[in-house]
Amino acid sequence: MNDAANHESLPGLKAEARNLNFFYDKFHALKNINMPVYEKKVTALIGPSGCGKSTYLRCFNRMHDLYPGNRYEGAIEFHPDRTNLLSPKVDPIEVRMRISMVFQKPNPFPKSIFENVAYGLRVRGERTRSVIEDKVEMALRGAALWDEVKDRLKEQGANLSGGQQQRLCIARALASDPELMLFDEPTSALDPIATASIEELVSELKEKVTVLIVTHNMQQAARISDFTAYMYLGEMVEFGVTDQIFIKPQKKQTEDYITGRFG
Amino acid sequence: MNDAANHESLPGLKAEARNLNFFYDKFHALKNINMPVYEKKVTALIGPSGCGKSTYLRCFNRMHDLYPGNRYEGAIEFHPDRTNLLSPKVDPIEVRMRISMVFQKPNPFPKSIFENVAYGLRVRGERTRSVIEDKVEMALRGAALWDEVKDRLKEQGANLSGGQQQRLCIARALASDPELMLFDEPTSALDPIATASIEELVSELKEKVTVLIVTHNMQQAARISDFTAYMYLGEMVEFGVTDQIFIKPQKKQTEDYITGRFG
Amino acid sequence: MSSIPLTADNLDSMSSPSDRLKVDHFRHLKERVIESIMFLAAFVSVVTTLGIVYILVSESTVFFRQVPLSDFLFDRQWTPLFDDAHYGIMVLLSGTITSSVVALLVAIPLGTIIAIYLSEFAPFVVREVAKPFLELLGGVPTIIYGYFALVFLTPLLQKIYPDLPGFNLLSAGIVMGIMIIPYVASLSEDAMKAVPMALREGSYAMGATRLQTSLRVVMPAATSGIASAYILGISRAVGETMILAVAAGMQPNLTFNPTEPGATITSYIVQVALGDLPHGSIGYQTIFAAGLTLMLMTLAFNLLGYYMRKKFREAY
Amino acid sequence: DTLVKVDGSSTVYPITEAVAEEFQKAKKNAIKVTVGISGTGGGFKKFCRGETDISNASRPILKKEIDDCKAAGIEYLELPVAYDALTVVINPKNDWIKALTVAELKAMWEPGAQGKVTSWKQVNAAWPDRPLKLFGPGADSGTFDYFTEAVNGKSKSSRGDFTASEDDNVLVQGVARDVGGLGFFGFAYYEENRDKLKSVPIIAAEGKPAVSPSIKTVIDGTYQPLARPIFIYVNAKSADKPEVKEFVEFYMKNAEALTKEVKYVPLPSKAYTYNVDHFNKRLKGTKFGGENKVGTTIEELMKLEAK
Amino acid sequence: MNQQELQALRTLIAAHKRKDFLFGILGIFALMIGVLTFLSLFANMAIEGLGRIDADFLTSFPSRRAANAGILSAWVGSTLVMLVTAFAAVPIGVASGIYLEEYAPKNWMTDIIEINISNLAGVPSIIYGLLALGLFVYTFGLGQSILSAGLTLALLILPVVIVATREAIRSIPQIIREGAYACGATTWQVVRDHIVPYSSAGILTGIIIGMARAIGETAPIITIGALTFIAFLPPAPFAGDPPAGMFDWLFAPFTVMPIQMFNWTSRPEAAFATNAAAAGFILVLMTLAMNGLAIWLRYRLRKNINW
Ligand SMILES: Nc1ncnc2c1ncn2[C@@H]1O[C@H](COP(=O)(O)OP(=O)(O)OP(=O)(O)O)[C@@H](O)[C@H]1O
Ligand SMILES: Nc1ncnc2c1ncn2[C@@H]1O[C@H](COP(=O)(O)OP(=O)(O)OP(=O)(O)O)[C@@H](O)[C@H]1O
Ligand SMILES: [Mg+2]
Ligand SMILES: [Mg+2]
Ligand SMILES: O=P([O-])([O-])[O-]
Repeated sequence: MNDAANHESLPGLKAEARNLNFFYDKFHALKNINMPVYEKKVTALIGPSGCGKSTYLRCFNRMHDLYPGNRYEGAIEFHPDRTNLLSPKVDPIEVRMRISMVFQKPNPFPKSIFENVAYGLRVRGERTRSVIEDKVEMALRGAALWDEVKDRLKEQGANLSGGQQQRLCIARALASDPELMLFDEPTSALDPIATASIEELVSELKEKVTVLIVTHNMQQAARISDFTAYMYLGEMVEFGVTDQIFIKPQKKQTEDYITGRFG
Repeated sequence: MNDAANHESLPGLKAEARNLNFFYDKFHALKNINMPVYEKKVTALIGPSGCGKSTYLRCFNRMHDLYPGNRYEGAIEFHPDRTNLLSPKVDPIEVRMRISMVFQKPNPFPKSIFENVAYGLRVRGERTRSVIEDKVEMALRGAALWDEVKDRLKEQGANLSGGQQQRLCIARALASDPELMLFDEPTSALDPIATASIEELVSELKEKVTVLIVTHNMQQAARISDFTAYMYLGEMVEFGVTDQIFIKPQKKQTEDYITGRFG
Repeated sequence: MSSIPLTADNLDSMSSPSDRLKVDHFRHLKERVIESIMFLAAFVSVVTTLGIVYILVSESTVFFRQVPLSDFLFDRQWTPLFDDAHYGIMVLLSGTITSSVVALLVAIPLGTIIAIYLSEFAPFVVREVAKPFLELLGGVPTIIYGYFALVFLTPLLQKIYPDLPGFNLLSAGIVMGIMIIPYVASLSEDAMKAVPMALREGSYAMGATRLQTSLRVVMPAATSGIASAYILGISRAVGETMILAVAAGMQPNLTFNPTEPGATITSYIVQVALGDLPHGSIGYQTIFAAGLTLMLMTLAFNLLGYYMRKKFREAY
Repeated sequence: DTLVKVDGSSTVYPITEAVAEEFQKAKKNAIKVTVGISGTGGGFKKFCRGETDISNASRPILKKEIDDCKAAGIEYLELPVAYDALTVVINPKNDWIKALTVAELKAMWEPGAQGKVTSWKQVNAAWPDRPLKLFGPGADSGTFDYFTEAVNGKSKSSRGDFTASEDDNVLVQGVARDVGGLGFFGFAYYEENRDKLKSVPIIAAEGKPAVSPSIKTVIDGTYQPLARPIFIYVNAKSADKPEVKEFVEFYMKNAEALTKEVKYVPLPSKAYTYNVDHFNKRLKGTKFGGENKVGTTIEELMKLEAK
Repeated sequence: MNQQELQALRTLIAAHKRKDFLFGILGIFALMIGVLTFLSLFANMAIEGLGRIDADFLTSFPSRRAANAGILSAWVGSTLVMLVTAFAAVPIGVASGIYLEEYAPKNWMTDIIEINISNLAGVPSIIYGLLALGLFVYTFGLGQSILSAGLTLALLILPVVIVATREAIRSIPQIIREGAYACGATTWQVVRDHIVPYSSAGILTGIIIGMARAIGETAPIITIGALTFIAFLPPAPFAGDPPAGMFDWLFAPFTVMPIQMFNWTSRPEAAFATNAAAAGFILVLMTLAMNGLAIWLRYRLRKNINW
């Protein structure tokens, strides 16, 4: 776990999970997780289906607050001030304004394409038409969707193809200039070209933003992430610099997974 | 387009699209598509997001019939009797009983895991408990989900993780012994291990069933398909034997896509 | 990695949030104000119930000071306004239950079938036209339904069953059922309509017919809405007054046979409340005791329904 | 605003409505009159709270209501305004009944008959063995009280197994459809439904003649014992208001004509002049002592009021 | 699939489709029972009453002469009462529904409120009248006014509006809420921007059904003191001296359509039955007009939102 820590010239921390436990009612879904998230870096979460990646990601923006019975224990410290994001004293709205998220299943609002992307701005009280239009265009370009939809911005978001919907949701998250972005398999519904542009986007984002990304695609993790965490059955098995994890994982388990049949 | 046709020792045809056009109301989504689907082979559909892959796939089981305003033109001939699947005289229910589908977004029914998989059997009037149980187990094993859910068959399908839901839907489609199976990005939400088992499943299926699969993953297409079709902006750009398409595509466009940054 | 060991005290210091993440008090206040307003709105129905219970209970205590509870519960006659007064509420309960059951036997099957038909079978135009039409059924004054039952339906039923008396619970119940159809049909249809298309696609893709899809996928997915529609329908049946007052004969009759005339709690209440009796007299007080009984009865049903839903959810 | 508020009995309503209509016309709408229907009991409840100026009543004010009014310090003037002839009706196809004695009516309606007397034959052996179907107003109506008192000797003393309705048209329907049906209600309903029903002449007592209900027989006092007076009660404090005074005077001046028009039986003209006098003298209280009196003829009523 | 299997499959499908077809017929049949009942009631009122409907009928006050009687005070009264009802029931009902679904912690308190609401739906309307009499008329001192009546009916239909709202909200997929919250929206923003817009079709159904019920109610309004004879109109809404005078109409005496009908159906003269039919016809048209906007809006919304 601490290879990363011993690594020289470590960047600053953006957030850090400390003894994080999470329960769906009685089901103990995350077990004592400790993990740093470095600032302006991309951290990838990998692990088999059902291991708790989405659950972990959703702790960062307090999504679990929406459901009764869910329970956090421990802390996610948010730097620089090391506020515990999970503390009841912290406003989840504030957290979500600064940490935005792209979900595993695309979930466009039943509104026009334009309004879908503009929503984050409207929530922040932005009213100026021109500002909104500019940001929407920028976000759609960032999500590699602009060319496909620029003539149909008034159409319903649900009329888009699966991949387009996913990119729409990425644009929506982008539009509001977050500090930390959470991606839950953002490219799973995308073709290589769109995937490539999203990956490119993530690399560009890194200059301003910290990124935490769940992916099933090992190559993707290897390509775009600076750090990688491998989870299994709700536990953080290994965390480290991506190259190290892929070349010389410390744990046998990680190695098995990475070198699986998929190479 | 006809390279494949000139190819020697071609297998029998299962279906063939002939001058197929499709319209979402006024939007011309599929343009004059001609393509054979060979029996007991896997045909992969590739192409950038929004190019019409899902739309095309959904023509095969008349899913578009469910919405007013959608319009087919041309034919999909189903062999051996060469009935036009799209003809108003053909019963869409019969079509769907013989051609099953796994959707891009997992859509489990609000039923137990068991009942989700048994649904196709019940629809076919199967009542014998033991037959249903056997088939459900077989289908869940086929979809590489059995071990994970065998103790919670009575739980709601929606309580599963994203990837588990996708495999549940695959099991559901499997359970009803179709002749042709349509997969719309079946592994997009899956981790490598689950993906591998689904790929293995597809290879096994080939012995009995014809498979048409949409995928964004070039390696996957290369690995599992016998034939590959490349679509772009609603048109069928190139169709051919997979090896040929990947090694020596005829069209520049196809080559660009395949050898994109990804390959 | 800054590995300061996590201890109880730094956990504590940490949980004081930075300025930037602290709860925004103005926004928080605004949210609280809105929430409070909404809460007050929800509280209106609680207050209404409390008001009703207060009125019913306070007047009923006067009643029960004079009429022993055992008479009220076990007497088999209901003649509080007669010289020889009997206060057996069973009589009115039997009428209420019988007429409601008849009404529900009409409204629930028909309403559900209509809902499925409109939501899953009917062409767009039929659906959008028929729904408002049905809803108009709920807007016809109930007195008109009463006469409809009396001068149209009863003679019709008498052709089939000549022994049917001119006033009976059956035709009142049937007409009541028709009146309730929109409650069941319209709300259930909304619930079914709201089921995501992806679920229907999943079912149709398996080769299911419309009926199979409706019964096996759409209805289960819309259970909550359909159950609510049923509960509203049942409540409406139990609380309906005028149809019964006109067509059922207002004859306190301990029977569960719908072909007999009968009186219900509601028709009794309206009869007395709008009648000649001096207010405050024991006869007048009976309506509160009867009303309280009805309320307790619906409460019992609702509790049962609530319990069953809980149970059902767990069994899933 | 000059407003006269009237509420109460549905039986009296048609008369008061007619008066109010004409009054407003005569006053060119300078004075507004509202008339409500909340039953005699409901009317008195409001009246005794001081909410209405005038209360329509199809029976005299009862003990309980007298007490309520007293407790609230409300004094009132009792003015009879018309007669209502309770009419016993049968199906036109009923050919075995030419007249009924009060005793026969009692045999049908007395509490002891409940569940036992179910055929005409049981009342009188000469009649056919047909089911006897009884229809009557709801047990909380003044009409019911009066009928039971007149026939069974005690208010509210009756069998319970008859079809009751607040709405007399429903009773008309019932009797009109059932050959073995018998019912009773106000004269006006019979008048309007002569084609569907037959009225039964009543023999008040052994040896008396059979008398059919009509305006004439009520006025001359021979239709007995089913004719009953109906009233308005005026709040004594309101009586001092000019608009109420004007309304009451107008009421009494026009009551005779308007009562006839709405098919009730008017009192003799002198009764109305007497009422005006009574009103102007502010003779408070009731003459009935808090109970219903049966068989009060117009003659007797006027004597009573003169006391 | 060989020919034999195919044949078996076709037989099976044919059997299934037969069921489908039969259900379609059954659906049409069931629908027809509802629609035809409505149409026959409506046609019946039209046949009986249409001849009676003219400008005079709509612009005359009630009268003892059926031919002169009109529904002016009744339809104006109904309109104003419905205005109050809508202004009270819609916001309170929708806000309650939203509170229970989006704000309330899912605990026993919410369960009690939930049971309480379905319990309220079963309370006979006249009990609401008794409650309102005590609460609005006396305790709050609102008098026997349009305001009291409107609020009473609002309470009466609240359960329907609340239940419809809750169900509509429940059918919004959770991922939509997650999407909105993840953008940093507050609960109120989620409600305003998503919950209300996406559930409005269902909410409108509740409003349509509830308002239709309210406009046809009689008993509770009689209890709180609606009148039957009222030959003048309340002050025009919002026309008086602002600010106080603008709301005079709320406190005016009034009558409503069903009461007028109720009174007419219980009159002895047949001509009043014609009036009642004509009034019934107008009442249905009023219901349609009142709900027309809601029906149209719902039609638009239902077309646009599909999950
Ligand atoms: N709402 C819930 N209630 C109870 N258990 C849940 C719930 N959601 C998820 N789980 C369980 O929690 C575990 C972790 O789920 P999670 O969605 O985090 O997996 P994941 O790693 O994101 O998988 P995938 O790659 O398939 O999306 C799984 O076993 C899942 O079944
Ligand atoms: N219901 C609809 N109405 C109108 N246009 C639609 C509808 N569904 C899809 N489209 C459009 O049709 C085109 C093809 O969509 P389709 O879903 O077939 O794409 P796809 O190739 O499957 O893409 P992806 O890989 O992103 O799923 C897209 O431009 C899309 O926006
Ligand atoms: Mg996940
Ligand atoms: Mg697609
Ligand atoms: O309304 P009544 O008091 O005359 O029955």
